[in-house]
Amino acid sequence: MDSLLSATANGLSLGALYAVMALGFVVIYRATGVLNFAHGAILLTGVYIASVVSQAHGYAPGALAGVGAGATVAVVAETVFLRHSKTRDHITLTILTLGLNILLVTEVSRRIGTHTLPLHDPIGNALTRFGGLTLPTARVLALVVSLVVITAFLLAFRLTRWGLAMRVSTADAEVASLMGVRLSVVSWTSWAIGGALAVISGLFLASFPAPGVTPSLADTAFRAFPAAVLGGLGSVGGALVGGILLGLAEAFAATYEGALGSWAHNLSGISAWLLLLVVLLLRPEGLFSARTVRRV
Amino acid sequence: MGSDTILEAVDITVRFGGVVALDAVSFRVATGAIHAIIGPNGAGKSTCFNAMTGVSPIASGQVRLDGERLDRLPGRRIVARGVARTFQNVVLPESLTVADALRVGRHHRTRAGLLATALGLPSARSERRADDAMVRDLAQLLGLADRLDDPASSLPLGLRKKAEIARALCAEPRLLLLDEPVAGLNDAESQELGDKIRECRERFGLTVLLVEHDMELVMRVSDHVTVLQSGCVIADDRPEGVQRDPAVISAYLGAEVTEPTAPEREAITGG
Amino acid sequence: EPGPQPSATAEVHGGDGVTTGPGVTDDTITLGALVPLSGPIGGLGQDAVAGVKLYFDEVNAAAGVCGREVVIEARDNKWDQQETLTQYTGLAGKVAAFANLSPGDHALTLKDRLDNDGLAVMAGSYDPLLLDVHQAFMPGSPYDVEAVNGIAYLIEQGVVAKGDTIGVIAYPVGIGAAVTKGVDGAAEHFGLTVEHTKIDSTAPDATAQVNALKQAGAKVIVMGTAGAAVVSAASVAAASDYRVTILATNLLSQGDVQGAAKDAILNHVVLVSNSAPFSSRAPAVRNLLAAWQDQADGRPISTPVGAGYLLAKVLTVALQQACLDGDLTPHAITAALSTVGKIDTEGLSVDLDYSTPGQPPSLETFVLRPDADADGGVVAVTEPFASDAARAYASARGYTK
Amino acid sequence: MSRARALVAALLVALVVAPHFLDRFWLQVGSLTMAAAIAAIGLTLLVGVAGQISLAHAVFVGLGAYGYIVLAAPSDAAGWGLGLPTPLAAIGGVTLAGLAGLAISPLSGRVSGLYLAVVTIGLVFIWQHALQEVEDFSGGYAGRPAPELSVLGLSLGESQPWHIAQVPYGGAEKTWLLSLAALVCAFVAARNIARGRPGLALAMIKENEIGARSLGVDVRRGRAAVFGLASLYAGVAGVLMALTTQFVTPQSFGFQLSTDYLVMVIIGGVASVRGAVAGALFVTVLPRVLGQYTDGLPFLARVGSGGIDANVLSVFVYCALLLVVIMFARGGLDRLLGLLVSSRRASAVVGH
Amino acid sequence: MALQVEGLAVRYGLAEAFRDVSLRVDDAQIVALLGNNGAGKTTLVRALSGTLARHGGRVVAGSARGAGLDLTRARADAIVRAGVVQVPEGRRIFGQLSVDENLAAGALALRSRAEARRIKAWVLDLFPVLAAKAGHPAALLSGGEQQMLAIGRALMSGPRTLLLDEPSLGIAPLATRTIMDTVREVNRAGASVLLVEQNTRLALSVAHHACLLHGGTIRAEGPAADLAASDVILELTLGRGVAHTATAAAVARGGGDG
Ligand SMILES: Nc1ncnc2c1ncn2[C@@H]1O[C@H](COP(=O)(O)OP(=O)(O)OP(=O)(O)O)[C@@H](O)[C@H]1O
Ligand SMILES: Nc1ncnc2c1ncn2[C@@H]1O[C@H](COP(=O)(O)OP(=O)(O)OP(=O)(O)O)[C@@H](O)[C@H]1O
Ligand SMILES: [Mg+2]
Ligand SMILES: [Mg+2]
Repeated sequence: MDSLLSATANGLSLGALYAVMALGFVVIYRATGVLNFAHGAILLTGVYIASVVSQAHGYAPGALAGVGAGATVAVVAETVFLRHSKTRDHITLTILTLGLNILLVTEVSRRIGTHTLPLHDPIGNALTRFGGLTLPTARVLALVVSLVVITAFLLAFRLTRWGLAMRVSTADAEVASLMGVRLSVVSWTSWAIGGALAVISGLFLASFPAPGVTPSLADTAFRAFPAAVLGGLGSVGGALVGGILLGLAEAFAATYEGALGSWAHNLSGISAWLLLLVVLLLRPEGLFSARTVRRV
Repeated sequence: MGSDTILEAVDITVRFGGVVALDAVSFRVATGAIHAIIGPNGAGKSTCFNAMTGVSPIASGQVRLDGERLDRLPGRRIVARGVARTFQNVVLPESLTVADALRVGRHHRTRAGLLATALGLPSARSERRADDAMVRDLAQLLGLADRLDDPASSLPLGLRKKAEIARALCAEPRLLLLDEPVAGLNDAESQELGDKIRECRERFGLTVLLVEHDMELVMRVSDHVTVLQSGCVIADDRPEGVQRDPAVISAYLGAEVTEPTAPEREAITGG
Repeated sequence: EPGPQPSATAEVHGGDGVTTGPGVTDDTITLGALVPLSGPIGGLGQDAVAGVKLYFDEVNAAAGVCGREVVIEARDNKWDQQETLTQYTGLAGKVAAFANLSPGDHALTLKDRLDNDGLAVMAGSYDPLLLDVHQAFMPGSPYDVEAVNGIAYLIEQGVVAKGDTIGVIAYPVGIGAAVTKGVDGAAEHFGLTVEHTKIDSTAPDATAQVNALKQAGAKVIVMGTAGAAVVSAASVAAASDYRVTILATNLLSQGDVQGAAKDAILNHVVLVSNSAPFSSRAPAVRNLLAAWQDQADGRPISTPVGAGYLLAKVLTVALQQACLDGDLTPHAITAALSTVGKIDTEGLSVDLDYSTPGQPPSLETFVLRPDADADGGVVAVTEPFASDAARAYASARGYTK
Repeated sequence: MSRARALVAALLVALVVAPHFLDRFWLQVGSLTMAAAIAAIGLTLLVGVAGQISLAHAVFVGLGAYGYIVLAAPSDAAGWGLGLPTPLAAIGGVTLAGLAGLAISPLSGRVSGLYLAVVTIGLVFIWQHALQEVEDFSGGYAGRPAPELSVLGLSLGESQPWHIAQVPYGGAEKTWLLSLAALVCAFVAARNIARGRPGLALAMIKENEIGARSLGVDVRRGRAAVFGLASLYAGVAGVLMALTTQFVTPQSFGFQLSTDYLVMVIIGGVASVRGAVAGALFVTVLPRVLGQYTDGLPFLARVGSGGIDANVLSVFVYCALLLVVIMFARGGLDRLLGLLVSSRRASAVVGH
Repeated sequence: MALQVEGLAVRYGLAEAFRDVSLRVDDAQIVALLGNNGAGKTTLVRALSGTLARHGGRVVAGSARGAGLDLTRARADAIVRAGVVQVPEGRRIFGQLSVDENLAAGALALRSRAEARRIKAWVLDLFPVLAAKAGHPAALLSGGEQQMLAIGRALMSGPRTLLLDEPSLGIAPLATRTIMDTVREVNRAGASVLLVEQNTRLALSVAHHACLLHGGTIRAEGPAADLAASDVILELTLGRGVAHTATAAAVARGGGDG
């Protein structure tokens, strides 16, 4: 029972982080139709900057600088590369982000080298107790921050026109501009937000219980892909549920794979993908996206 | 049902969720006729086409082509029975040239599979040559001949509509369903296309089922008109009769619309 | 004078009467290095090559080997086996031996080629599978033996005893598979129960695994992973009041030990290693550290640097022997390594002996503990030793040494 | 188009005689490139012509490679095997990949667009997981050697070198020629298909499924066929890869490889067979050329110093070129090739 | 002046769409733009709404001004926010969005929510079917219903100059009159309209002024009533009587300045 509880708590907090990361993908996808493969690189860059700045000025300025850097890098990617591309084809632009990813990861990894850079976060492995359950404060904080960020988003989508502008921009950019939507603004704001979200999740991933900033953080972003798609790329709430489901799936698989016998050997590594496969077979556009309708 | 009836709709009903798009609609199309279906927007005309070509499943009723039930066949088998159509919102693959877009119309008339095509077998090649000839021929007929090598996406709307008709004709149908073929053409052009449609009927021995809001065209070319409103047939008659039908006038035509005056018609068609 | 085995490339006599093959001229000996030099793991290869060069700079400054300057030709394998295979093809006719292959287990994919070309490969890995590749040389005892020695040490210290449960958190392959084997062997020897868990190399943390082992009541967790997962496991253990000893191969960086997880690491982690810590007083280690500080402008030293340096030293011994034998062809260099017998590493690592192909060069291990103030972040707790358990394990697995 | 014809003929002749002049490294890179080109052509049919983005291509390449090995190798310490005659095994490997493609194809009928792209990423991870688990077949993490191909006693590998005009033709040379022959066949077949009846039907499916049905196209079969076909191409590439490197490991058929193929297809210019080959050349050869020839630049840091050395620089240059092609060459490399081959086409370009 | 086009020439790649087009739309005026299939009407509308580049076209000569902007340079969204709004050819509704959301998208350029509500009530009153199908995905509407949605969506931003590209496309005869009445109503409220129409008679019946685009340039223009009376349009569009078009055009131009 205790293991079930702790697996759930662990899965929830991990899942919330995935959700924030997935939300970053979804925001960019919804505004521009591009699946941002450079998400990991942006995350890594932001967290690296956070580490460098926090070295000199402490954690809070470092974290702010990191999030700012993530947003900046994303905006630069959008304004310099995507906007000036001759093609508007989403798939081609998606490949462009792959190129950016390699470029950034190469450079930031080179700067980091073999060493783990500390983040100097003040929380460390402090503990929080809820009734019988003891949880690392960092994890509780991750959960709280994620929920706040995601709720803020859901509200922004509902209550502002930005959400609608984003949707029409991907549906038909030309006609969106005929509705007075300034495509470039929609596009760069979403990239900025996507970049910032990547770094926010990265800051938590690089602090407790991780040792700090290492180049492998860039790979972690891949884990948010299935989360984003599971919920449905067209849906913000979907990112939340998708992230949490995957976090739980991963935590349970890791906790119980020993009990499941040899066929479940290292199942936790691919549990997310298996879950995704099953869900998409049943609901081809994710759990929460509306189905694409067509007629002639 | 006599042999002069090629297509027969018997009490067809189509529902989308709660919406009843067609409500027990019945009519017959005589072999060799140009038969128009008209009616207000949302009356169910396109749905009627969709029901006949296997796009929208029908809830009840039957569609018969020469007595054979079409409504149980998948769309791709229906075209093999000799039914080809165009779409109200043009469906042309943007990435293809006009010639290739027309050639797709030959799909069900040709056999070359993956292997034969990959190896460039003689059978595939001769098929291809025959297709090319036909495509050129029909492009010529519809005035697309000099745009065959252009990307389909660069055609102006009017030519896209014509390209769709040419593609449908490539399938060598017995029954041709045209959904608003002259929308987007001006008066003169639609007259011309009307003539083309008649010409095709003669030349290929077609029966044409036509949905159109251009009343001049409908009155001029059609032999028979069925009027739909809110999924029901409200009139089914020769054009002159329909035009005078008060129900049709109030639901669709509006009081003041009259047929073109004689001199006007002269001017338009003369020459 | 034909080489020991037929080789695809022609051999010639140098001006000094030494038979030479690919990569050797009258003035130079070219050695290959096949390591990741770019991308996320690029730093590891960069450091490995730096270590190799550091050593050969010294050798070259002191008249080189066999009167020849040693040159390193480094190629980027991007941590990808396919790329290793391809780049190997490019280097095979141009080098006399490989001074560093990282990750060392890529030698497995080169086995047939190496058999054919006779090239010696100094592998930056302790994967026991490498023992099957007779031209690949690991610079110490294999991971599984290391794990056995580590557990033997913990038994001796009374941390665990017969009947206790120990846990494993391991990658599914590579180091993880090797450590798992070692732990199973040791458990059998000491009468322990083992609880296995796996972790993915991209997994963000080890929370679930540690929780599962806590539930199972493990007193020791043996890690078959890289450093990040070790830190993660220690942090989780510390945060959940789980009094457990975490035994791991020393793949920690100084940053790990000095970072946020410092206390967790100091309280929980015991390390095993083939090489001496950089805090060692051995003159060879001090010398390495000094040489590094001279030219690294502030970059802290890392384990791959030490490994590269050691591999270069071992290869130099072989080259010198081959020179004495008058034959610097690849096969001869490989053969020389088995004729030199025990190689004294002057305290850089455990002593090495490559005389019997297929057997580990050593069964010895250092036990270390983290120390935030020490060079490299670790200090030695024991001198190198080979436990009885390790000897028994080795002979049971056919690694008799 | 006689200029184009002449260029193609010259290129073919050059490729046929190339083994006379290239060293083993470049021969191997060349063979790998040709294998990659074949895989990329297959993916172009799937992604470009039929509009289904798959990132699982590496899975089918891997099936081809492992299929060949398991069928050709005898059971031994390295793993389980059937020990069939190698040509049979090669055909078997290719067929296996094709069948697997057919088996997966219902997925592509249900899931589409970027969803398909992401699920297929999942397939890659699941496949790699499976490979590592069934060590008896895959050789596990350590991988498995590939037996050399021999047709009717004639070795196409390292043993029994041929001597052509005094130059010994060993494994690398023979594999080059084999790959070249396969590439030419693959190229011609794909071009015929893309421009022929099946290709047009697929283009119509991509544009509008309902419309395609009304034209008599069997959408489900078309989708399945193209997935199978693309996988067949991948299988050929896999067998060639195994023959070229003589060794395969599970890691080689991962996400990275899949994205590489997609990059080839996209920068080649979607739906262009010729472009796919150009893309393969770009992705496979360019980084190696850069890696080999940037060494001498004076401003570079020494390898091992952690600074920007030739290797890091070559990654930068490669990425930069990739970005430039994507950003500025609308229509991809195919378009650039078109300009090169025929000046007439250039003037007839219609913007879209 | 709402729109002033002077010597405009547009090309797609190297292919010319038209070479020398001049026309003006005065404040509160309805101008009909007529012409054959492929004459370049849509192209002209694209040039005025800043979307030409998206179709691979570019302005190679001449100028176009409207709402105080240089329309050949301004961004599409800026043009819309300045009050020049286009109903694009071929509907282009957002198929996956509901009818309501489509209308809301039309109001994105509008600052005031109250204003948006007021216009929406009016639009739904014009096209009751849009109210009946408010929650439906727009892709499922019938062709004519989609066209009504496209027009309604453009009206949502309260345009001061409206560019209508074939508004009657696919619309039933009775409903065409609703649309033309709407055009008059918008115009009476002070907006200018450039009306591209294939239905010549209908267009001339609502427009004050008309232009005929033919052979890459404006071949005839004048008060709508004059053009309706002359046979110049018939002759040009049927491709006959090229010999005396010059005179016809001159006649038309002579009497056509309002
Ligand atoms: N696939 C569908 N799903 C839901 N509703 C549909 C679907 N197809 C048609 N409808 C509805 O059915 C009704 C009839 O549509 P249909 O397209 O047949 O009209 P139409 O007579 O062709 O009109 P128009 O002249 O405007 O093209 C419409 O109200 C439409 O919204
Ligand atoms: N995207 C494009 N690329 C290339 N050429 C184009 C493109 N769009 C239009 N054209 C060409 O420009 C010319 C004018 O086309 P346009 O669409 O403006 O005509 P139109 O007058 O609107 O015709 P319609 O009445 O059929 O709508 C045509 O010859 C057409 O082929
Ligand atoms: Mg309709
Ligand atoms: Mg137009």
